[in-house]
Amino acid sequence: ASKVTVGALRFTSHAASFVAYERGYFKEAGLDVDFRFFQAAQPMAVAIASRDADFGVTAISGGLISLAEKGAAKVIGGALQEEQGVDGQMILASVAAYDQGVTTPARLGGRNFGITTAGSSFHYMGSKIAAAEGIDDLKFKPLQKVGAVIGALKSSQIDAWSIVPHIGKALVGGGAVKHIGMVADYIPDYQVTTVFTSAQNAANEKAKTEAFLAAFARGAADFNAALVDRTEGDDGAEAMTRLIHKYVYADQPYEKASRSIVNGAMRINAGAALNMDSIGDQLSWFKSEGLVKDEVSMEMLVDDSYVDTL
Amino acid sequence: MDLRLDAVSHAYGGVEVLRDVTLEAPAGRITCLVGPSGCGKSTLLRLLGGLERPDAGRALMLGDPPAGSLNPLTYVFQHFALLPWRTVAGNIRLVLEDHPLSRAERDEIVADVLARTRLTDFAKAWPRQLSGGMRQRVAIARALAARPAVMLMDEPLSALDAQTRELLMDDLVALWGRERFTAVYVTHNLAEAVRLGHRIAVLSRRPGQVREIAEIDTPLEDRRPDDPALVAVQADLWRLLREEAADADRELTGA
Amino acid sequence: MDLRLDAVSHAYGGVEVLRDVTLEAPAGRITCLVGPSGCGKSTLLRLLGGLERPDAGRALMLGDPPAGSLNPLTYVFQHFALLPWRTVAGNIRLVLEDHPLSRAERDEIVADVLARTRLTDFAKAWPRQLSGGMRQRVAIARALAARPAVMLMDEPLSALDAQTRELLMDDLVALWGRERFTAVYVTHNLAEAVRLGHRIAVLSRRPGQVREIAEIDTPLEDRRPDDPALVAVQADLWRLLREEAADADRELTGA
Amino acid sequence: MTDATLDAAPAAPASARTGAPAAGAPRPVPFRGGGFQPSGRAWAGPLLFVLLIGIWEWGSASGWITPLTLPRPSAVAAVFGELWASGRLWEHLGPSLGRLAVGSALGLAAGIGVGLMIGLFSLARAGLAPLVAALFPVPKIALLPLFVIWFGIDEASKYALIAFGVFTPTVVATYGGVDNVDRSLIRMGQSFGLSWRSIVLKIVLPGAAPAILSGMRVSLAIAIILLVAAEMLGAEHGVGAFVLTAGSLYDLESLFCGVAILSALGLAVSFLIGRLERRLLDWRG
Amino acid sequence: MTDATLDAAPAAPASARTGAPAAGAPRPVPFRGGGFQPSGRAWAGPLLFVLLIGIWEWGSASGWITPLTLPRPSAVAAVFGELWASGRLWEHLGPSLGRLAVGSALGLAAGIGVGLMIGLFSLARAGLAPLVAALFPVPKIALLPLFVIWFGIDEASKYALIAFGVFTPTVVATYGGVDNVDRSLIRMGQSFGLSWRSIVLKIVLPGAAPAILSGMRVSLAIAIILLVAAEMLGAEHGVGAFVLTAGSLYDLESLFCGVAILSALGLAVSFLIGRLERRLLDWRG
Ligand SMILES: Nc1ncnc2c1ncn2[C@@H]1O[C@H](COP(=O)(O)OP(=O)(O)OP(=O)(O)O)[C@@H](O)[C@H]1O
Ligand SMILES: Nc1ncnc2c1ncn2[C@@H]1O[C@H](COP(=O)(O)OP(=O)(O)OP(=O)(O)O)[C@@H](O)[C@H]1O
Ligand SMILES: [Mg+2]
Ligand SMILES: [Mg+2]
Repeated sequence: ASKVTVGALRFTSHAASFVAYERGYFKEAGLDVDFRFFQAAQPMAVAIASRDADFGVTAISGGLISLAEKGAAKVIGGALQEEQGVDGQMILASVAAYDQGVTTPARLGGRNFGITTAGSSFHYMGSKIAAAEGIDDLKFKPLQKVGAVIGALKSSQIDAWSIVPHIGKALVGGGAVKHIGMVADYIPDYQVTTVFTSAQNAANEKAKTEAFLAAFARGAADFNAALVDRTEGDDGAEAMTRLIHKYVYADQPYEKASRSIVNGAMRINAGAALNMDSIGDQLSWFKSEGLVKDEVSMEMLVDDSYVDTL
Repeated sequence: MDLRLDAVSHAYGGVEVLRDVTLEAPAGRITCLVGPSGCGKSTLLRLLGGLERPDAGRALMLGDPPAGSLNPLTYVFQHFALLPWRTVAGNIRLVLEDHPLSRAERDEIVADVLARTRLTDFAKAWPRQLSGGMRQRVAIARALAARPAVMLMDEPLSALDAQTRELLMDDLVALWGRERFTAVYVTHNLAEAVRLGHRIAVLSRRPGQVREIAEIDTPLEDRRPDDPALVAVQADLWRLLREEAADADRELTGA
Repeated sequence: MDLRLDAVSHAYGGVEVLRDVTLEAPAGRITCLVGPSGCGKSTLLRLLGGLERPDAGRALMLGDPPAGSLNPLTYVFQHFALLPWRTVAGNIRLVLEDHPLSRAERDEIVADVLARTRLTDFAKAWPRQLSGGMRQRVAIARALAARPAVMLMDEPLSALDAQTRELLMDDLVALWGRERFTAVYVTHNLAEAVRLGHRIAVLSRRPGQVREIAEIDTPLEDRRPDDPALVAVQADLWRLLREEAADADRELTGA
Repeated sequence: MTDATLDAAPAAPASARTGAPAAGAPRPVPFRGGGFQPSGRAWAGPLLFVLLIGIWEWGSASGWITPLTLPRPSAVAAVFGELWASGRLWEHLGPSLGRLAVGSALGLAAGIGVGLMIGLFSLARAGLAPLVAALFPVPKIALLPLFVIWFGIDEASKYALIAFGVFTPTVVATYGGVDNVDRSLIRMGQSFGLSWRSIVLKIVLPGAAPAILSGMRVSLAIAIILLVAAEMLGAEHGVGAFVLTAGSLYDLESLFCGVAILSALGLAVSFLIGRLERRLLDWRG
Repeated sequence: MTDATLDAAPAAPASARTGAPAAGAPRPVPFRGGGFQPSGRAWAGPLLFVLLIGIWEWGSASGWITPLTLPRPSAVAAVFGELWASGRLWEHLGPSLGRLAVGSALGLAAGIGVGLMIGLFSLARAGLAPLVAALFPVPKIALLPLFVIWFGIDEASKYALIAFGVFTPTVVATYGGVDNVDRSLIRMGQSFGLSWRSIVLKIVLPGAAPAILSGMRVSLAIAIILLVAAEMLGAEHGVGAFVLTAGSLYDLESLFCGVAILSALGLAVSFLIGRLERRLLDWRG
């Protein structure tokens, strides 16, 4: 079995890897997997470039594209995707802004929109929402960390934000913020996260990469069945939640954690298929904002030889 | 104005430094204080000037200071205690600034004491530019500016080299000749004491006690270093102190 | 072994400090060097000991140092130059450690010089625990440990108080009486020079030049402070130096 | 005009005139010394501390300090108690202490070495001193992505980051210390014919030791601060990672608990340096 | 045994014996002084710098330094040139300088105030000194979420963060300076009957000024380092924000350009303090 290091965040969106590991799909594919956990997606991308990790799942960010441009990383598959009918990422407003009339994304003109860093997926989403609503004076506030954005939103220092459902629902449930829209309404079929690896792996370790993607896809299928399509019944859902709880919110009691896990269940693309249109759109947005070099092409960013494209 | 110590004793953290010292410093005369290292001479001077409170006994002023005295009890320190960030004139002005004087009055006093100590040309110099002897002259000028009733001098010459010491001793004799100031003058140096003192009080080792008080009648102006009478007094004093000085020298401190 | 300066001149960054100085320090005698502040006495001593290279002229050793001398030209410094992080014995051992001696030999030398300077009881004391006089005694013991041919002493007593100075002068006279060491002894203090010097060289103000060389024939042991002949020599020297000392004192530095 | 003797001056209106017969009654000399030596009152430190915590607790309990602004001290203590009881305290402290130790040791060794070179050699001084000055204000967090590329995400990059942070202040403290070694002691060594090596080892190094040790106080405080930055780099355990996780979850109790642990660590390090100083520098008395 | 005179010692085998007639020929005294005063060679600093950059450029051009590891110096320079030409340099420098100025001014003022109190009053010393020591190793980045809550995400939180970082080292430098003011100067002031206020203003403060100024060197370097942390909080413009964005985009050219600007800023500040020192402390000569 070849040794493989998989970078992961302790989020439900990384569940496919956890499932593949726990249910032995990696072993069956001949991979001896080691997880490396990160606090944020950005260091994980860098770690893949530095060959400290082999595979990872994260949103497409300016940093990832830069690394791809330097020949260090490649997107090889799709993971989380927005889909009508499944609770996806939410658009939130602070209580103060809501009270002042920001009850729909259309009213965001002149408001502050929280992002972690320039070139993050939040930046992309905010920008697309503004474009769709014809708003040209939405102000982006980089706050580095999700925690800081939450703090700023709760205390009404920023007006709006978009975030994955398990965090969003918890915040809305607590009454600290208001829900004003869904990302899926603005960016249909948004390929939120992708599977990526080092360019080296993509080009020269075909067998290993294919094995990983196959096992990952099996994990994703189990996850979708149990928590997104709910075809496995309550028992199946419970078993899946318990499995994921080993990795996500592990230091919270199961009852509390399970709600967040279930809330966060978004579809992971079957067969790790890649939505090339969405990725192309994201890439051209990054270029138009001047966040990445104009020379970057889809070929530099994506190796589409591994999975189906949508 | 006379100064008097009345049965003064003092200790620092259990170490007795002075024991039952009674001493008078009469006006218009220089009272020298000699004694071995660490016998409490500086402490005694601090008690006289109110920088330290005696554990027992009292430090007394007899009579009134002359009218216009800004600081009746004024020190001259061994290491000059000039502010390095003020010029010569600024250092002198320092001691006038807390008194209700006009700017012109202050400038006049400064100019006056600089002239009396022949320092006028150095008014704008920084202390670091001056030799040790000149620095001590500035400190003396500063003391004069406060119009003292008594000058309390703690080894004013011992930080100077031998030649400068000679020169400053001549200056002090001349100054006393004109101004007849009152002084308590602490020193290790018997030649200095014999040259400058009207009365010389000899202290014993720690705890300091008055062992002897010598009076010298030769007028200051007439004292010559080779005067056999003075040489004899000095030899007597050295005989008195030699053993104690040797003991003090051999003592371990801060062990 | 004699030491000789041969037409030596020296300058620091354009400032001429010594001009054409020729001087001999004969073996077995103490040569005193007096002069006003800043006239180059310390520089001269550094040239003699090889701590400085003369701009012109030469410093010469005449004859061989005695066999077994570890450091023929050995200094005693004004401020003692003891390592505060070594005990008395450690400070002395320092100068033996770079020589090929056995541990036992070293210990023996240390014990010997401590005994000769009556410091045996203080072997384990830290420098900070000692009075100035004791520290200088340690420095002298350290110099003796190096078995010098010539001792170069730069104002060894001027950092001490007057009483300790007297005591140490007696010690040095006694030491010379027993060991007849060769020394070049720099001082400001004419009383010291007259008490300890076989020859006294008087330097002029900067640039230092030899103005006069006085020889005193009275044996060291017989010199008394009140000896009229010595007092007369001292008065002569002071006459020679007084004006220059006063000028040196009034000089501004680092302006 | 420049005759600096005191004697020939014209008699000026000096007031300290002689022999006025004692007129008034004896009055004691007024006391005007003392002061300007703050000391003692060791009780005030703990007292103030307890008082502050007390007010804070009371404020939190009574509600005028909202839990969004500051956590309740007792809740912070509870978090600590739980960390302690569950053994997770050591799970976090262990790796952090290891990183601190290795990183600081590397940084101190390199810093003292380079500092000595700058202090001893003209060429090193001219070449390296400006370089160190330019590195001083470089923010280490900005370089995090590079550290990952250079040193990977394992312990090496954490050691490197801490070592880098410790390095520059140590260099500055060391060469400052060497510069301040009493030159007369060095001349003494030369005058006794000591070898260059002996002079450096027996005179320069011990003479610079106090400055190096007091520089260590600063540089180790910096090391603790950088621990948090270092543990941004893919660390799961460690006090820094604990604090960061707490921050991103906006869990103020844990955040304060972690910060308090770091602060205690700082005080402990400073105490240890004090002990080391007393040991190495006992000659100062 | 404890008679500390030299005379009565038994004649020991001293070798420095007298009067040996000069046998050998005159030999010059060997030179053994000099050294241990590194200085001069001002050319070495720039030279080393140019050399380093040169090697680096060449390494990048020839490929053994990959663009993933280090950007090419000429590319960094190009970024700078572009920033300069487009005027975006000022767009970033302006806000950063403002934050530095306001934050440091607040921190210095508070730090000098508290430092003076600790230096002058026993109660302040006992109460505040341990508190400051405990605050020193607190990592400011860990507190970012709190600063957001306390001071918002606008300028106030940036000022506060920088001020907090400057505060602790300034306190320590100030009270260290006050402690080291020559007590004999203070006694002199008292002996001339100066008021407490005069003593503090005319003796203690100027006496502590050198220490305070040299503390400023450290604390302003810390301020620059913290600029990056401060601009983590919702800053769109500013050198710190520029560096952070470059880091998150993994744009090494911009990252290095920003770091170089910060380093230059540090050198500039240090130069200015040098000027200030020469101005305020000209009495030191
Ligand atoms: N503030 C103080 N606290 C504690 N001990 C002190 C203090 N001042 C002086 N002493 C001690 O009191 C003794 C007498 O000190 P003092 O300075 O009065 O002696 P002195 O005669 O002036 O000595 P010297 O001749 O060395 O100047 C010494 O042993 C000294 O160590
Ligand atoms: N290393 C040096 N660099 C520059 N100038 C020096 C140096 N050493 C001494 N000088 C200057 O050379 C002159 C003579 O100095 P030196 O120390 O030899 O005089 P000195 O006679 O020993 O003086 P003192 O009586 O004060 O000890 C002085 O003006 C001094 O400032
Ligand atoms: Mg005294
Ligand atoms: Mg000299």
